[in-house]
Amino acid sequence: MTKHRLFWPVSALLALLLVDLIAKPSFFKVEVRDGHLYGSLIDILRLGAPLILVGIGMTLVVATRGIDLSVGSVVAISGALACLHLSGLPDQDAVGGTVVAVGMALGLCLALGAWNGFLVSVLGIQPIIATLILMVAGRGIAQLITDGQIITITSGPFRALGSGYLFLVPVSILIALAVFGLSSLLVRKSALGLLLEAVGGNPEAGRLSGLRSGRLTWLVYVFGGLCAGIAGLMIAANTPGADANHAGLWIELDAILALTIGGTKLTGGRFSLGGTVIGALLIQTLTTTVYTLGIPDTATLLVKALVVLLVCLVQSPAFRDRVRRRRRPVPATESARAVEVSA
Amino acid sequence: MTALARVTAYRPQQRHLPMLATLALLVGAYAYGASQYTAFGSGQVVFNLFINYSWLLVVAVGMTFVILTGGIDLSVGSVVALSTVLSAELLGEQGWPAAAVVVAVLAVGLLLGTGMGALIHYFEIQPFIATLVGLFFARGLCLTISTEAPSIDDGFFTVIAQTQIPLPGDSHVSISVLIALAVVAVAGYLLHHTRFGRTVYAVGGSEQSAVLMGLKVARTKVSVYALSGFCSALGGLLLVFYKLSGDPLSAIGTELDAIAAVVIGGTILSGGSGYVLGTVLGVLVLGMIQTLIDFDGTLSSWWTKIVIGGLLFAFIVLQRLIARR
Amino acid sequence: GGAADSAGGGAITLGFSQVGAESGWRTANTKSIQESAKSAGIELKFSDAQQKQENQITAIRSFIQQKVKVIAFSPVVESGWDTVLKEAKTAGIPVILTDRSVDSSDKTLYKTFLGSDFVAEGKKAGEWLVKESAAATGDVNVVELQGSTGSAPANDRKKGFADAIGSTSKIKVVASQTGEFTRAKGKEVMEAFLKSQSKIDVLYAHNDDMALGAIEAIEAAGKKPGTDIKIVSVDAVKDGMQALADGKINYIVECNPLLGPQLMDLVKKVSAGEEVPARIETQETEFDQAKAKAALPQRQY
Amino acid sequence: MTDPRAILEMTGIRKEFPGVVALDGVDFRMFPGEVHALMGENGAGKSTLIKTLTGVHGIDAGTIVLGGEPVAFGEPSQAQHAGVSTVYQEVNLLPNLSVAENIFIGREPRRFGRIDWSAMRRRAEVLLAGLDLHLDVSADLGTQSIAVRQMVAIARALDVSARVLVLDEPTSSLDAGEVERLLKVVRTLRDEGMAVLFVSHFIDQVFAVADRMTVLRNGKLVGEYRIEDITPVDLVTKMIGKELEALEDIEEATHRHSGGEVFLRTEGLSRKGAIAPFSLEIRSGEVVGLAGLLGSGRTELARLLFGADHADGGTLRIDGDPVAMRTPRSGMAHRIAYCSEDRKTEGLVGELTVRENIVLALQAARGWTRPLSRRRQDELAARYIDALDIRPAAPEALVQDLSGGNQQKVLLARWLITEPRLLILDEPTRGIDIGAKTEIQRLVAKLSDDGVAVLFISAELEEVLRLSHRVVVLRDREVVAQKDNESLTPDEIMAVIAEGSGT
Ligand SMILES: Nc1ncnc2c1ncn2[C@@H]1O[C@H](COP(=O)(O)OP(=O)(O)OP(=O)(O)O)[C@@H](O)[C@H]1O
Ligand SMILES: Nc1ncnc2c1ncn2[C@@H]1O[C@H](COP(=O)(O)OP(=O)(O)OP(=O)(O)O)[C@@H](O)[C@H]1O
Ligand SMILES: [Mg+2]
Ligand SMILES: [Mg+2]
Repeated sequence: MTKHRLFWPVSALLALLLVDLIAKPSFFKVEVRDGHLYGSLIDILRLGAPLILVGIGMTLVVATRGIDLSVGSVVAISGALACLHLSGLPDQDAVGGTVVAVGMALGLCLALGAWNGFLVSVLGIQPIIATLILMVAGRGIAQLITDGQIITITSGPFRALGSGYLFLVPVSILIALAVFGLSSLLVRKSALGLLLEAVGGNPEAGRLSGLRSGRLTWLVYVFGGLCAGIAGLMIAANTPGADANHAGLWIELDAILALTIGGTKLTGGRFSLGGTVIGALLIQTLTTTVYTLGIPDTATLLVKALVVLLVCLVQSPAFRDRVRRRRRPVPATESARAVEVSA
Repeated sequence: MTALARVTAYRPQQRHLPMLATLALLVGAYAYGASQYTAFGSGQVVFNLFINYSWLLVVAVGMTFVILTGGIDLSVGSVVALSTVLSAELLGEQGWPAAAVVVAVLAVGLLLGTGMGALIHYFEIQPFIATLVGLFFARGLCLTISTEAPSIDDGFFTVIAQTQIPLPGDSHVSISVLIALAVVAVAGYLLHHTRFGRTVYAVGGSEQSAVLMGLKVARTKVSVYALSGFCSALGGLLLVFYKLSGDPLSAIGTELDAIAAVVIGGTILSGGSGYVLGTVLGVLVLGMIQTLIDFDGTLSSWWTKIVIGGLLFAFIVLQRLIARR
Repeated sequence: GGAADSAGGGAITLGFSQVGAESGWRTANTKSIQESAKSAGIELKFSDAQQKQENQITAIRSFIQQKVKVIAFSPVVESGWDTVLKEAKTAGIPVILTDRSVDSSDKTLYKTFLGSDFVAEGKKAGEWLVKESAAATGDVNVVELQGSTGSAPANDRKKGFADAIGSTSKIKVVASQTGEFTRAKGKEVMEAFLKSQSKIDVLYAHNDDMALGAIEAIEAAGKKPGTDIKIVSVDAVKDGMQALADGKINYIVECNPLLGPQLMDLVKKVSAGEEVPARIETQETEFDQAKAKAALPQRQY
Repeated sequence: MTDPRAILEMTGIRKEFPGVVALDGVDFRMFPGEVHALMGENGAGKSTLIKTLTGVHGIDAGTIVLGGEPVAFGEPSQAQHAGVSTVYQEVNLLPNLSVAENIFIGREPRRFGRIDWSAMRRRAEVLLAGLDLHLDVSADLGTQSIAVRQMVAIARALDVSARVLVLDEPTSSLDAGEVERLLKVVRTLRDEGMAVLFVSHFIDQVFAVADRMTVLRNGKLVGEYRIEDITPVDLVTKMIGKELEALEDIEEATHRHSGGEVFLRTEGLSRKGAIAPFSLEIRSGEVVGLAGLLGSGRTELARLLFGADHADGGTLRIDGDPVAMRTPRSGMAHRIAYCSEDRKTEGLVGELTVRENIVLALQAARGWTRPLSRRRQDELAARYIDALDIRPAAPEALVQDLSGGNQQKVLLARWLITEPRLLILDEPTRGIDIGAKTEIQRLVAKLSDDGVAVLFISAELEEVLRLSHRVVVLRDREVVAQKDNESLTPDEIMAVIAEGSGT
């Protein structure tokens, strides 16, 4: 069982939850309040949803040896545009208006993703720099849209995206799971997954096998933009309002962390969407744990460093090997001899 | 052959093209600034670029080594901040002598870098993640040491901070600039004239091959992170000389600036190819963008960001276009 | 405007370096400065430092290069300004600080400091709470949403508040976490508090945005903000005032971003060589529900 | 069986990879002043044995004694220090550094601690000249062909004054002349008292140079023989565990080509710096062989036909219509397949499975929206694993874990399943054992009978002649002759190649 790719990420998540269980048994209390589920675990799912989304998009980008630093800014832009449109409506609660707002925002995000894809696949700029451009400028664009203020909205249908519940369950996690399910189906039932892994695993071999790597690359950035856009809507809907200054700040780092914990390598190739979901949930669990256990905010980063380190260490085969070898003494031939010979 | 003939006969090597393109763009940007804004044309504007970015330059040099091996170091900003906080704490609260503080700060940077390098090499943790842990850890240390940003009034530090080295034409540079340029020179020497430097390129070219060729890959990989940690700590000291304060929230996002500078300078992120001189140019590009915006003085906060992005885009695309032919 | 064009004629050039655009408060501050510069006929060189002190220093250096008449800036942090301020002084350019002070021991490096007192703001919030809970019998459990860890307003507002409630033993801060000055984090942290703390009576938020986020969390938990949990915060932005008027927040200590007119006055005076006081406090007040209702229609930001 | 004269003794070596026992109780020894050939089929465990010796892999059981001292190297650099110099099977060098550096890195000549670049270049030139290779040693290695890289790797290994020299398939892309030079060098080193471990699938090379040989089969030791005590036929029988059928039938089948329609024709096609304008015709069902020395431009020519590089002059017609061959996709659209000589960097995706690598080109041609069903993938993989005898016969094994020869077969399978009209094979038999080689040659003959055009490139001239209907000779990146293969002999071709090069 330890051979399964998700064994270690899942164990890490469970271990963290175990810590919570011991330190604060009420962490696991889930009740129904006001017609919806209520409890820390539900919070983790609901708040983790945007990270899951951004992580899924990022995973595909990373699979092609890319990286997308601009997702945070795209998150901000998406929320800003949707809220701007909603705030100008006479009746914010109208479903039609909300749909238009959402559609506009996602449309723009697709375009932004296409821009990134253009820079990477057509102009051939290194992804980290190509997306850095939008990371910097995009934040400005979001602020331009909101005029630097927080646009508060009241739209009921829109708020549901972030803090609504459907059949007791948070809408946001349902959306995230839907996107996860659809994209998993898409990459594994079509040949997309294989082709992406080939593009990222060995680009030249991919090219000589007739892959349209340019197009595929473009596609993943567009998809990344879309995921970030949905996440942006959720984040805006949660508060509810568009905070162009802070929405999605540093989410790219968390997303990359999530996919790494999930077992995807930043050097491209093999990827695991399921792993990313687990990774994102792990990160959100950690955050919620810090708040719940009352860890002082000056120590938060230290705790985060420690947990991430531990998670990565247990996942590292090299580390496990070393630990195992230490416990089991090495056979008679030790490498000290080798040095003697060379002398 | 006359000098002119030699110049006109010069055909730049393919691999030097991105750097030359960047240099041309920098000159172009400077000429543009001089034509648009009063006082931009003075030499001091150029020297200010070095004065203001000497610390970033040192950090970016360390980053160049790491990126050349195909790695990445996200911890640099936090280590810079940690150095400033440590300096302030040790000089102020603890009352250590300046020399001891300098040594201690550099040692801490070296140690942190070595630790991350060891994680990366021996436990095969991806550089991005190992150094992200370093980022959290160093910033966390900053905040546990102090949430305030105390000033530094140590005599030695103040002298270094405020000494101006006069240059012809009523200009001046700071001591930090000299330190930074010395670091660049040493780095260039290391990379091109020592076994260590060549092994850095080798590891970036193909780590597996380097191992099979019997190169000292472990030592090199750990060393580049140690070196980057050291450079970050030194960059932190230069920042202390620059500001005379220890701020736990300083240098946030520096890692991206440093990476951007290295990559704009023509170094390939996957490793194995690039030059420190390119990194110098990359830092100057970032500085030039900021200077242009400062002199303009009409941009709102958001337009500032958009224009920075736009200029970055223009630089990179022009660089590619020039280098392609 | 009627600027005293004493030295050299023409409009006064003011170089202003802003921290960034990290909040609605800051944006209002920027706008106020830009607009009042225009109406005062002062030529404004504006530079946004994107929350980086290094950028501010660079900007100030470029102002010196461009030989502006007056330099003003809102320091990102309080320390680390001596070198560049000395350069300004050498160049004969007067400096005005806004919003935050600098901790330089050499007070001649700047002419004056115009801004609020964050410690006092925290203190006012604390004093209100002490008064409010005078009648309470049992413990008063307070949760605190701090600003960004390590930032001056967060440090000072925490300190002022702690000082004010220090002598009242029944007021207890049972949990304190950073909400990073944002609504989203304010909500997230409050959600966690609501689950981990058995009893919360009062929320103290370092700014309105976090309080607004927390209100969402409190409502989602089926409680009534302002009633089940009393809320006190700082800033008095429009949305916060609205919530106060609606009874969801109980008390707001104002932190006024509209420094523009005062600043332009100072700029004129300083460039005319007039003496100005070393410390000028912004005109600020506190709001309860009634005052908020009254003030709301005129609220600009 | 300890022999005091042995420089190296490996006893009872066992190496297990997850799911595979690569080595099972293998004994191996070497004497100074001897060339020792390590023989076995693809996947027999030769490379693994070498890697356990040099510390790339740890061993699960067994002992290694080098020069009388038990050793266990933790990494290759230690082995190098202890006097074991190795050329690994996959040429492992640094494409981003110059040729000279690749030879000397880690041992650069230095003056006052500083690398002496000019001395390094001089020494590199001398060293390569010793192998009759004359090229700009300051050029990036990445711009050089596989064969040159192989020579560079050998030069690097030779320059170390080692006690044991290990050569894992050093000749797999070298032509006859290069091989001869290499063997000469090996003999000289042997006479100087060095122990040389030599792996090759070319039986004649082995008999030409080896003094002793060890045969492995399926990770187990078959035996150790002195060269006098064994015949080539015996050897092959011991390697594969049964008798090999003869190759005669292939020779019979070919050479008589009735001539189908012209499938592809070029007129003055060229690419600056790669190949001079050439005109060429390939008919359906025809096998065209490319002959030439290392670096003569065979690969470059082939790449133009497929669209791997695009031509900057001349025209290319398919079925008589001019087509612009810009990208590999254009080649594939006209049902051309190109099996690259460099399986590691241009061919396989190491972290994908055998099945995924096999279906990659076919899937790419269909586009991602029309996936091959999993059943069909399994079927295709199973068919070709069987047809080419890929071992282990596990479609879900990662390609990077396969032995070199088996990787080559996977690459071949990828292109065979696309059912091309023109199949370009650039060194398809690199590192493939004789059994499989026969199989591939038979396959080419069969494809040709079915009307598929084949462009066949191989460093082994005999192989080219055996298969081709027509031979195109290249020299210095120029097509110098095209000859129908009635009964051409290697000597005739060599004469054409040599013509003019002497003047
Ligand atoms: N890293 C690895 N992981 C798993 N299996 C491996 C690994 N390396 C080698 N093997 C397996 O070990 C066996 C021996 O491989 P090896 O490379 O030694 O063969 P070889 O004799 O060199 O063959 P060839 O002639 O094709 O090069 C093969 O079955 C191969 O699949
Ligand atoms: N002897 C040599 N001297 C100089 N350069 C050489 C030599 N041999 C090969 N090269 C280089 O290698 C490349 C040869 O191209 P190409 O790959 O087409 O050769 P080839 O005919 O396919 O032979 P092979 O693949 O066996 O090397 C050229 O880029 C050339 O610079
Ligand atoms: Mg092998
Ligand atoms: Mg070739």
